[in-house]
Amino acid sequence: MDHDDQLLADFDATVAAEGRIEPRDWMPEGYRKTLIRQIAQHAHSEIIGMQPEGNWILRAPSLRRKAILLAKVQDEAGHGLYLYSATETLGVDRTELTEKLIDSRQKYSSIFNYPTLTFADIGVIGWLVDGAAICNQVPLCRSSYGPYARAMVRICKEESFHQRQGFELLMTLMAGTDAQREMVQDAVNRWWWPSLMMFGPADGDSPNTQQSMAWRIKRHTNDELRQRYVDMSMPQAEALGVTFPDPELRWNAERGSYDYGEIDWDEFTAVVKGAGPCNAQRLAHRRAAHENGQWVRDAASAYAAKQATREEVAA
Amino acid sequence: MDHDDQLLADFDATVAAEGRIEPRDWMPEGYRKTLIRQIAQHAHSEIIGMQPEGNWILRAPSLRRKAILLAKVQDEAGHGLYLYSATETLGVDRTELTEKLIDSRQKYSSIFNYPTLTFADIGVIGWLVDGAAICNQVPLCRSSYGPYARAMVRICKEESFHQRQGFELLMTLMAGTDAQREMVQDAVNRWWWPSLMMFGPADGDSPNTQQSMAWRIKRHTNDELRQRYVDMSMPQAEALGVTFPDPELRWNAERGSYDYGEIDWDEFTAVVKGAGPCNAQRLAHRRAAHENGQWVRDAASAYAAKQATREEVAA
Amino acid sequence: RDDLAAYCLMLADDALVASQRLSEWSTNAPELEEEVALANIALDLLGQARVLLSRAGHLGAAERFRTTTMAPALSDEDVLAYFRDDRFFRSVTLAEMDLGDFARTMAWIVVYSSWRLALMTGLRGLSDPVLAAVAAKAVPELAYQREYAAGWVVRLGDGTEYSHERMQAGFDAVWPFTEELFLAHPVETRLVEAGVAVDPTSLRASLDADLAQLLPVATLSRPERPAVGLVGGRGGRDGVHTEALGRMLAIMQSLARAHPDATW
Amino acid sequence: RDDLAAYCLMLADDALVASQRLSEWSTNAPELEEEVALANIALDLLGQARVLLSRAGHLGAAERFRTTTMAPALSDEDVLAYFRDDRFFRSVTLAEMDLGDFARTMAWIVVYSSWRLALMTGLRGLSDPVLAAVAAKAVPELAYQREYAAGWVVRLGDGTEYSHERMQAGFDAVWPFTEELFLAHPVETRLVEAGVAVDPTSLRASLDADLAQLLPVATLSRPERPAVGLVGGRGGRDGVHTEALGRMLAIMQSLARAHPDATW
Repeated sequence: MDHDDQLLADFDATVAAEGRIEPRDWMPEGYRKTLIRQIAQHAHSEIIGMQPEGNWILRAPSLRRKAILLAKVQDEAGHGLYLYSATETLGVDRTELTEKLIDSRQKYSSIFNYPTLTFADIGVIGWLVDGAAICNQVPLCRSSYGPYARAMVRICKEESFHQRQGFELLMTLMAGTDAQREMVQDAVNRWWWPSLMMFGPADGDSPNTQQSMAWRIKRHTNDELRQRYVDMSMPQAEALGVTFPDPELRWNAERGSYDYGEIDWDEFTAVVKGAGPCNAQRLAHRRAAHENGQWVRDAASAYAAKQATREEVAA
Repeated sequence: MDHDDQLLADFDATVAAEGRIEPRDWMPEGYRKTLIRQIAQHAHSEIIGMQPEGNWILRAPSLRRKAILLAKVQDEAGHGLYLYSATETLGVDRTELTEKLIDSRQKYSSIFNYPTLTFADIGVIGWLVDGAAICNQVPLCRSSYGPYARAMVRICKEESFHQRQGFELLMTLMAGTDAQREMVQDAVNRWWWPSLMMFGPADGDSPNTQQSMAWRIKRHTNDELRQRYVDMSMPQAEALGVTFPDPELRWNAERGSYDYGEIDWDEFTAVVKGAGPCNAQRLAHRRAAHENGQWVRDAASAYAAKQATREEVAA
Repeated sequence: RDDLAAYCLMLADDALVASQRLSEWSTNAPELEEEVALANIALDLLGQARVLLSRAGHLGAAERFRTTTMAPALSDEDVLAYFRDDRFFRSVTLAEMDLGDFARTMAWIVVYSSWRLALMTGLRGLSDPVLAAVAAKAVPELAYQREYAAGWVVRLGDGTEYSHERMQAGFDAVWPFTEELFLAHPVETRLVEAGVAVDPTSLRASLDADLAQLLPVATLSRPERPAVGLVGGRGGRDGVHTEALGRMLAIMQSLARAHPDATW
Repeated sequence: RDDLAAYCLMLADDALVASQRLSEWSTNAPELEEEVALANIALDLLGQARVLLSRAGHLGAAERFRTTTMAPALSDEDVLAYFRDDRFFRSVTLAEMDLGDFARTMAWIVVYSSWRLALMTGLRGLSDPVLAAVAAKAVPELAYQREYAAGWVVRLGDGTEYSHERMQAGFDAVWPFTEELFLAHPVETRLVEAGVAVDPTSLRASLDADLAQLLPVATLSRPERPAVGLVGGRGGRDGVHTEALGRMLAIMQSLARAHPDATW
């Protein structure tokens, strides 16, 4: 057994024993790449995900809701920061990843390519979109990669808080005027199917799942998580008094789970490939912010360089 | 009598006989300069004057009012065009004048340095500001300089139309809700004094008036025009049902005219010197539009040059 | 009758929303001539919108938006323009897109006016006399708009290197919104059968032809960008818009809604 | 009581309007750290505004803006934030100015927070317990804001040549709005005599001192621009604002006003 094989064996043993891989540890190149891709995509999703919610900050209909929304969008920027930091422990920096994002070389969650059309969308994003994200992310708190797992613990805690806030907003609207109730049902109708798509392709079409599960980067298949999400959401919908736009959705006593209809995989594929309702808009917005900020970042670097020189001279 | 004296004598005779000076005619340098300054200032006023009204195009409260306002602001751009053309007959072009405007080397009417705070301001601008402009401008239709006089004929016709539209808007608002009536009185309160300032300093403080009158560039003194404006406006205010914010305003049977209170000349001077409520804003807006359009004008020139070359080659 | 009202709203909203967007250029154009021209286009479209909204109102479309707190004298056109939320606007999403810079605006006008010109040309010959009259008036207006913008597309496309890039970027940005122009809404499909409406799927050839003629002269290439997707199969004609429309209407409707009991 | 309500509105509106402006940076900041910091500042100011609006409401300020079509459960803070026109906002015009670029925003935060910090520091020691409590909480928040923005003023002022120019232009643009900060409104004058309010004329020295320290370090010069003039002697504290506030409120109030009968 040569040195490399020994390293791999140690790595595999650590992972199999539910141990944590830390930045200083040896790891297989595939593991590193997969992690970078996954964490970067997650970070990008937090950042792009600020836009659909940010669309309503200036128009939030009460000061309390404005404060909640502003704080939520701020938290998402914070999540982006932790996650980009986690990728830095794997040897890639934020600038590089930001450029990959705005050049469409890396992806973000497709859900953010749908528009927020009313304020009820803010509640539904909290309830369904954050709810689906939590289903996806809770298992990642036990990810084999230490910095990612630790970031996820913090993020999941905040996401749960956001989800409760979203649900509370919807409860308030459902107890409000007819117009508010209609707004909620309309928002649910638009977001339900896209939220199911957040779990990714059906297991049969998800070739990387097995390797990711072996590496303990992923812990459940897409369909397992999707089912868990459906089962969790149904009683909540009943409590709210809304319905999901799926005539095939019904309790299956045999499976002890809800059956649900077929997802429109053509729509899913189109959105993933850049032809969703807001893909171009989201990327153009992010690109503009990045480019408009270039002179600020340049100035900060120039100032830091000057300061370093001054300190050298002074020393 | 040498040649120059002869030219001057001919010029003076033409002017004294109410004849027209045309671009091809000899004219004294002072006359040319005074005209350029006056016409440019008038042109700039049309262009800057689009901004306070433009502020309400996107929010006009009925489609009919939106169409009227859009057309009015468009007319003002048209007036700017005629007037800049008139200056071109005197040997200066629009680009040069635009640069003088945005560098604050030439002025525009101070009235446009006040903000439009409600939609009633649109009506009051039509009624009072256009009304004062018409008092100033009608005599200019007989200006000794032909191109200016002809531009003024057309402009005055359109201004009268705008004034009637403004008055009609105010009549509608006064026949409307309490809130609309309050809006009108509030707007009148804010615009009355600035509209009186549109006639410029009191005659004792207006040193150039005599020369301009001799040259038939100007035909009445500031105070004469101001008095005419007050006398004209009072019955209109009564018809509308609004009051002017001047306790000293009352009919003087002896003079057959209205007396009015002392204008706040400090405010006038401050606004003329750049310290009005909107001076910086108006110039910054105009400068931004001009600078943002530079690449478009450059492209048009480049294209024209290419086309000229192509035609030469083809010939 | 409901279908015809809905169709009038579609055609009206396309014009109203585009007119409001173009009005944003007021006091911001690169030259005074452009101030005048852009205001002209905005006014023409506003005129088209007003007649069509009134027609929709005659057909009953305004009633569901009237409330008891509203001035009874409020006209149908204003009820429909000012008291509908974006979810009830039936315009194509092209109409509401952020115009961005001057180049993008010119690309947008070319595409919009070329498409609407073909639509109005078709409508002119159909059986509804009001729509035919609106169309007859609109055709020369739209032809002018297309010519005006095409002139700038050529100057910018074949101007400086910088303007060429921006002109191409302008078409690239507009392109994803064109696909929706050629989708037939069920209302349209039914009215096409009744001989009252123009089939939107028939309009693509005319835009393609216009661009095939214009783009090479302007040294530009035909954009290749994916179409903006629908939301669960629904788009602007169903009241499912981009986020831009809600923001636009927030401004446009603010004053009218602050005084529902007033007329102006 | 009316004077105190008016004073609470002044202090509340200064914060509410500034908070709304800062929120425009959301998703547009040059770095994620700036996203977080600017949202933080907006949230702190929003928090100050809410307490002060509620206080004004307790003192009766909201009643004149309530109507019969409004949900009775609507809170005073929301009635005051969403159902007042700009003519009833009592904020200084500095608060509503267009923030423009990042440099101007940093200049604006420095000036605003330095001024408000001096004001709140004074208020902390005065006799009204609610205002003193608001002030006690606000002081460290404003001190943080000032430090944050001052850090960027130095980096941009002493960064690249380009950033230096923009930073100077930022202060130049903000400067005309500073004069109004030191004018005493009759309400303030009366409350100063009653020992409840801080005299605004006393706050100039503190801003001058802050800038005298900061600007040289940032290699910037003190702007020399004329103050923005009042309209017939009236400014923001009298409800006579710049055009920017009306446009800002059109957006901010749009949704709340579309549903006056709703609470959220």
